[in-house]
Amino acid sequence: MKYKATIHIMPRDEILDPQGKATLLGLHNLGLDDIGQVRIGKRIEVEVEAKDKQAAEDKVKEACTKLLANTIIEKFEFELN
Amino acid sequence: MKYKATIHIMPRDEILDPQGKATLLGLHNLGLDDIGQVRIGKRIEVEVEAKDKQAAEDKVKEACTKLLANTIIEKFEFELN
Amino acid sequence: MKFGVVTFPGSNCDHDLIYAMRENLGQEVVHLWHKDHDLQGCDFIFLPGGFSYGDYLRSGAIARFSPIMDEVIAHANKGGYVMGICNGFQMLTEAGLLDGALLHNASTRFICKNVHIVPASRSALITQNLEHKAYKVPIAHGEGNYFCTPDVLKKLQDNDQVIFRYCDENGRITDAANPNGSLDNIAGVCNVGKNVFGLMPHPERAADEMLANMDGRKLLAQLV
Amino acid sequence: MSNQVSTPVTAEIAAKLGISADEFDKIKEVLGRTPNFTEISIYSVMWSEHCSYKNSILQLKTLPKKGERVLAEAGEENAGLMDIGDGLAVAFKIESHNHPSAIEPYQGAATGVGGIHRDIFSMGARPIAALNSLRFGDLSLPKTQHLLKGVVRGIGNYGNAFGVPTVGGEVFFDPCYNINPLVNAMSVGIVEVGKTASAIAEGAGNPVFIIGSSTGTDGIHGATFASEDIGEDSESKLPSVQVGDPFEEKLLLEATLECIETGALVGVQDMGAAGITCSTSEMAAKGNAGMDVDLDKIPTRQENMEAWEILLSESQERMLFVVKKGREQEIIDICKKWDVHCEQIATVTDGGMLRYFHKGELIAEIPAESLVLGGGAPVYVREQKEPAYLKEIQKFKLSKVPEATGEEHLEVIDFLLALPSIASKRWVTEQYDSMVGTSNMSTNDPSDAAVVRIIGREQAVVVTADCNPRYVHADPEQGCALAVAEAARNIVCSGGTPIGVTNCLNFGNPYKPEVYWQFAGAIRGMKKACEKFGTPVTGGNVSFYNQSESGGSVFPTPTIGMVGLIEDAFNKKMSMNFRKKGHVIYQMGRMVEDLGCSDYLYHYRGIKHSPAPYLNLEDEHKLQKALLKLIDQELIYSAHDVSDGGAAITLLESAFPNNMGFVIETP
Repeated sequence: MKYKATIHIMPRDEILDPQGKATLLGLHNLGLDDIGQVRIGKRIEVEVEAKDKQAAEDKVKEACTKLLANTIIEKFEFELN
Repeated sequence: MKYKATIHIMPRDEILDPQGKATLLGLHNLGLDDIGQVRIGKRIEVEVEAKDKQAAEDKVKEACTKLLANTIIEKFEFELN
Repeated sequence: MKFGVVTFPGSNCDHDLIYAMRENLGQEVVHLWHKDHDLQGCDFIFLPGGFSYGDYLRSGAIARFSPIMDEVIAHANKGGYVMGICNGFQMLTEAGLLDGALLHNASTRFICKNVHIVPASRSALITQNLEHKAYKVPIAHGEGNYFCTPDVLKKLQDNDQVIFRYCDENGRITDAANPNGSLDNIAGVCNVGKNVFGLMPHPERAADEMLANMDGRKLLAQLV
Repeated sequence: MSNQVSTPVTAEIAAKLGISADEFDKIKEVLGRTPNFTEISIYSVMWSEHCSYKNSILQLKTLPKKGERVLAEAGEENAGLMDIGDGLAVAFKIESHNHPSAIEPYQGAATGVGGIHRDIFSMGARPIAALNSLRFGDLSLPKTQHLLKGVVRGIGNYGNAFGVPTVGGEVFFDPCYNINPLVNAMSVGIVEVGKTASAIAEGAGNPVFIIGSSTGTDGIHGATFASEDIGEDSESKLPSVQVGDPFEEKLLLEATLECIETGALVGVQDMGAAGITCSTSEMAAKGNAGMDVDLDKIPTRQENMEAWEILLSESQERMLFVVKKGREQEIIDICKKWDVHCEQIATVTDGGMLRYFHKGELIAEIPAESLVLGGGAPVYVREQKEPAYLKEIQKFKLSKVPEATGEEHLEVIDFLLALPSIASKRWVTEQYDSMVGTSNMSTNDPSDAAVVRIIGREQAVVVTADCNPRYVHADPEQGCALAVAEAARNIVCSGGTPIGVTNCLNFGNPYKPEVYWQFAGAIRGMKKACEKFGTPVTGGNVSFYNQSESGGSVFPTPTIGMVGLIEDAFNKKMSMNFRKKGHVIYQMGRMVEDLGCSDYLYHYRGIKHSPAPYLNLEDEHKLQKALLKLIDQELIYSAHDVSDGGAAITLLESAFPNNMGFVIETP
């Protein structure tokens, strides 16, 4: 069975997000002052071959913890369909 | 009114995605061979100050088209709540 | 020709370029600040290498909206000369002054080393009088993988807009000589009007006798 | 005192924060009362090994630090400072970020680079070169590969974005570093004599500003964290890893140098370990002044942070400026130009008392002098004991080593060339921008040490970082002298004259007598070698508690950062590569039958215990002076120092750059 997983990886809340900070500065340079609190992370789309949904979930979880997310400074969640 | 927007930016389908390709290689090196078609993009969370939902949507759209996404090589969509 | 080099927050090759143009090539060079709206009467504007705004979001994406860029775009649209080196090239693609985009290197790693490039365009100021051979010029970037859609590539080739391609030391254009996966080994392009140039390698880093490589000076000398 | 912080602190709480019973008593004596939680937290970071050097300062004081070029002696300022003539001075220092890198390699290494550069530009010097000395475990292990990739990418991304070329250093692999890599970062900067800034607070009424990033909870107890063993549970110390922003640091550099140029600053210090606490107390103590600090004025990244979190936070890219009263606006305007945040958070007072206020309450009141190295911080003498492995070393007999037969020679050379510590490091170094600043003269003309020209001058500084930890493990005194000798030799082979040393002393747990025996021995070796080569030690860093998997410690690793000088760089720079067919190859220096601690014995023959290699400091100094004469009279084309892997590897390294070969006949 082929599943499509969408993985969302964001910096942990208390961790500094330099990219978000610089982008906020960029938005304000553009005059878009009503936008604040910019946080930037990754969105990863993958296809997973697995016998059932549970097996697919386990595989995506393993991929995230082993490579896709740096669990020390990032948190991740994913949807499977 | 304060809204929270979640923006999803992905490389356009026909665009080369070097990071996706290298990450796929990384997963296979870890023995995770059932995962394929890796595409990597950005997830951006922002707060928007606007008088109503429509105004908030316009502001987020403007931020995306002007700065957050390079519409030549990327496509974007967002949710507002 | 009066040259201007723009400093953006995060630029770190601005002084190198000013030194090369002023000390090595004896030109009049003015230091421009990204927050100003005044090009101080310069004929030729350089957008230098570096990590403007930390290269966050996309290289050059945020710098593209610095106040001075309105003047730089107007200058270019009037036919004035503009050249972006490395980060500057990325800014010009973000600003739509040059076609295509610079994606992450195929290796996904930053690369700093000497490479060889061979001139292509016969009608661009920077290449038209250059001898057709390999020039050793260093690169230093993480997002130098030039990309454009097939129709744009055809347009660039038909209009003689590709200025340099990566090659081996004998000038042969090979896959092995392509350091970052760039389409058609493209290292630099110019616009249709042949007045806006973008180049990933750093000629200013090979322009001084002290550094035992002068190939970069030959390239910059074409602009004088 | 507000109630929230006045809950009495017990000896148990103090102990949990790393404060011993005696130290706790001494604090009560100094304050004349029991400290509250905020105050004990301040003492815990300021009296940690990392900040107080309590177990190493007595040894460090024996090192030579005088010299006619020395403008800032070890311990006086943020970095060493030496005069290089014609009104210019060179500032340089090396520091370690081992423990954070073991947990999060990318950010740990990146923030190490950021911190060492801040030490340089807080002196008013513009960094012109960076080096890093890295030590990892067995490269075949996935964990080592993970650490190597993260550390190199972190150093590259930070250094490249900050815009200072990474020009040299070393990468060394040995199983003793499997769980505790060593990441030592060095920075070298240039400043006009008289235009330097000092890390001092003085002049009651002068305003004190915090410049740069806002403060968050990252890196809390980074200082005490570095004073603990790394074990499997280290992962749980999550919030102790700081995140770096090279873009903010580049703005901070430009703003800081511009502010120093105005002359409106009394003192400058960067915020490293123990953040606001360390900078406020050290600057105040140096000026025999006090400070009233209002924590509410400090820009924070998170809401309602505790007072002690604000005080101990090690958020990166922050500086403390003491500004001359009345000239604040000049500083505020410069910071605005560079989009750098700038807030007044304190005022200098007389009397040497630090007073911290939070939500309008006085929450900590401590004499500055009592906190700092050279003031009230404790100083200890530790027990020393010869380690048992020395007997193994004494058993070594050269005659018992099997002779390599004729056919085996090529096999041995191929084997040595493939060793990760010897093989090409291009995979690492090409991720660093080594050319920004157009001053690295070794890019197209490789030399043993990096030759970095000073723009607008004929001079060049010559920089290197060296240490072979196996030699130091076999014989700390001889091994450390060898490290200094090799650094000097690398500089001389590049045409430079050695002028000064900074050191990064990576050792195990100082409370283990065997470790302290190694530490004291290394200091003795460094002392005699630095005296012989006339290179005073201008400062550096001590990193204890570097553990190995077995619970023991990593090899003793006193990394030597050395700076040299070439007056006429264009003509007198020397490179290491063969140039033309027909040139004759000479070996300088006495040939001694000695395989001690060689890669051949250790890796090929698997002999793990052998004595440190031969060294005669007098001969070594004569050889280096003779070589400099040959270079000065332009009698030779290239010079390359024989080190890891021996003469065979040295010859190959000289041949590779220009695709040359060579013919030698052994006697």
